[in-house]
Amino acid sequence: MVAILCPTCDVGVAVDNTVLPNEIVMCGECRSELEVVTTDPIRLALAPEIEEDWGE
Amino acid sequence: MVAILCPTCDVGVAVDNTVLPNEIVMCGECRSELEVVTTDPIRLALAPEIEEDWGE
Amino acid sequence: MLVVKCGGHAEVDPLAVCRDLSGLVRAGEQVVLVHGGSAEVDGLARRLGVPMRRMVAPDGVSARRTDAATLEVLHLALAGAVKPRLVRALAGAGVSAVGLTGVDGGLLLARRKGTHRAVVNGRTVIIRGDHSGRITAVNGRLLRSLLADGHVPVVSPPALAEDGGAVNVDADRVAAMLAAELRATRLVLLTGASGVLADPADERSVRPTLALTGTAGVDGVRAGMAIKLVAAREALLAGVPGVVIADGRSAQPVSAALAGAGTRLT
Amino acid sequence: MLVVKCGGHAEVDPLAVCRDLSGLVRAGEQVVLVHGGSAEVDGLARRLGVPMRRMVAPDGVSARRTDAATLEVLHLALAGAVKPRLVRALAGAGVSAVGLTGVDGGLLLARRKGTHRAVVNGRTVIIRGDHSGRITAVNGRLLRSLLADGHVPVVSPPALAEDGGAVNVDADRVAAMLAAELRATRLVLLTGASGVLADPADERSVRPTLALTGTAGVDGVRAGMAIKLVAAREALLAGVPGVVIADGRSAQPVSAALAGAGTRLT
Ligand SMILES: [Zn+2]
Ligand SMILES: [Zn+2]
Repeated sequence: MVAILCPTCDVGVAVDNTVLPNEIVMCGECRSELEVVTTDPIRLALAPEIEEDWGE
Repeated sequence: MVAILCPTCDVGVAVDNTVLPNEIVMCGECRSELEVVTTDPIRLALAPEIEEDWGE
Repeated sequence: MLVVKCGGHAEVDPLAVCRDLSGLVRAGEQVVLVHGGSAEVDGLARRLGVPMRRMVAPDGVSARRTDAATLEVLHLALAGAVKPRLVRALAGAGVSAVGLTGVDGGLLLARRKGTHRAVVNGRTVIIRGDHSGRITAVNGRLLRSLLADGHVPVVSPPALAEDGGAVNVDADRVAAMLAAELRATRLVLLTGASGVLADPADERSVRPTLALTGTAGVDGVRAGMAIKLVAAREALLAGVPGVVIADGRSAQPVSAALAGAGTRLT
Repeated sequence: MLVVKCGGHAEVDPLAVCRDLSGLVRAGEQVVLVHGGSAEVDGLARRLGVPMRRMVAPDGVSARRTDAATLEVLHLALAGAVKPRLVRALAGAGVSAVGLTGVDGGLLLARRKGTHRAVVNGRTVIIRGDHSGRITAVNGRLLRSLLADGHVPVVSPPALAEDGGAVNVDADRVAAMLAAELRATRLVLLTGASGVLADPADERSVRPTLALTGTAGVDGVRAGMAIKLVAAREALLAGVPGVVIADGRSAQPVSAALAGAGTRLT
């Protein structure tokens, strides 16, 4: 478990070391959805918004 | 070499024993084009007419 | 004006659908046939050694993962195998049919989806670069022109993206969009079941009608049916008065649906 | 009205052809693009493990042996890969294109060839069951309707046989038939050479004109060119005034052909 600063609110987010690239984690402070953009070192960015549907 | 009756003119046509199924042989008497329809025994029939071209 | 969606369920007989449609066309009905072909896409992918993958969204809905190789196989199978078979079957039944993908004449324009969320080993991850999209516009003029000349347009994915590439789109929703654009009176979505079932395990539990009110989902339906219900709702909201989900496995599946078989959506 | 056939030959750049055509379309020309795609057919056949065979006629002309598996691959490759690429390339150049095989709307009707003669190990044998045919009718109305609406039809084999099946036909002769039916003023057959060469080994020996008089063949041409000359003769006899065989490898191959490059047939 490491603490990474949330790019939205600057508060530390607890992230598991086994996190996957592109995995979504949530900031407990501001509830932002964050994407793991690199895992070594772990870096977070605001996740793209959800698209409403999938197509086939 | 065997002699098979030509279906057009009824004269014997000399056909090689190594003839292929569907091979074309010509009757020396009436000049008909004949198709080998079976090889064991060898049987001959009048060959279909030539179509003028091939497509692709 | 009638829009019919058939296939990809392997059990739907496309020849029966085409024979049935030919009778309706001869009776003066204008018809657009929309098709998918998941079984053929998967079969061709196996022959070509292209792995097909699905992704599961956080809400449990599963979708085809359309990477570049998958898109190529999808285009080959739909435009080069499924569509010609339907066009030939219609021609054999005396009806002139013209096959089109969404790329032809800009028939289906789509916005490429930027990202997807999928669940991998219990974790939600972002997936980028999927060749799938959402339809943003339909070229109704091309279809009306073909219909006016007496042809049955036979339409399938892919659609044309803004960047000039092709993207996969959902064929049920294509049918709904076309029905709306053409102001069709009826949209028939054929499936491999007797309709929307109250109990998925009981084929005889067909709901004769189903109200798609508001945005709430319908419980107890499998994923393929859930997307059909989304398409049905879109058509209803766009003003298509008669929307039916019906059995594609019968001898005259479209006539049966128009006569009341299956589930009428309201 | 202009009919262009592009090959077939791997060295012709379809994107350059499409960009060039888009300029002509914007200048007000009506254009039909006909295509083959032997290289793509052979490539897909290899990937699918379907053996491609050729047969050699008693006169030395070689042709594709089209058994059922070959016909399936041909339909997949032409309708599912080559044609969509051309349609997308035209769309990307700002031109609306609609892809059609001869099966769509009965565009190309063909008589199935009953038998072929081929030379096997020096012996002439009859081959039956080949899925190839000779075009007997063209649905010009469908093309005229699409042209009137501003689309470029993108046409290829197969054609529709009387028995409802698909049959392979020669794409150069398709182009000639369409040019005749549409009363095109010009037919451009693009190839992987600078034109008809006086010396096949010398690229610079292009004949500026070539008279196709009577039924005599032209000496010293390779097989692919011989079929182009048959197609050219058919178009000329049907009243198409300008028939050119030109280089498909240049940056603006159609404009160059219209400006005098290649071999003009008379
Ligand atoms: Zn935060
Ligand atoms: Zn004789």
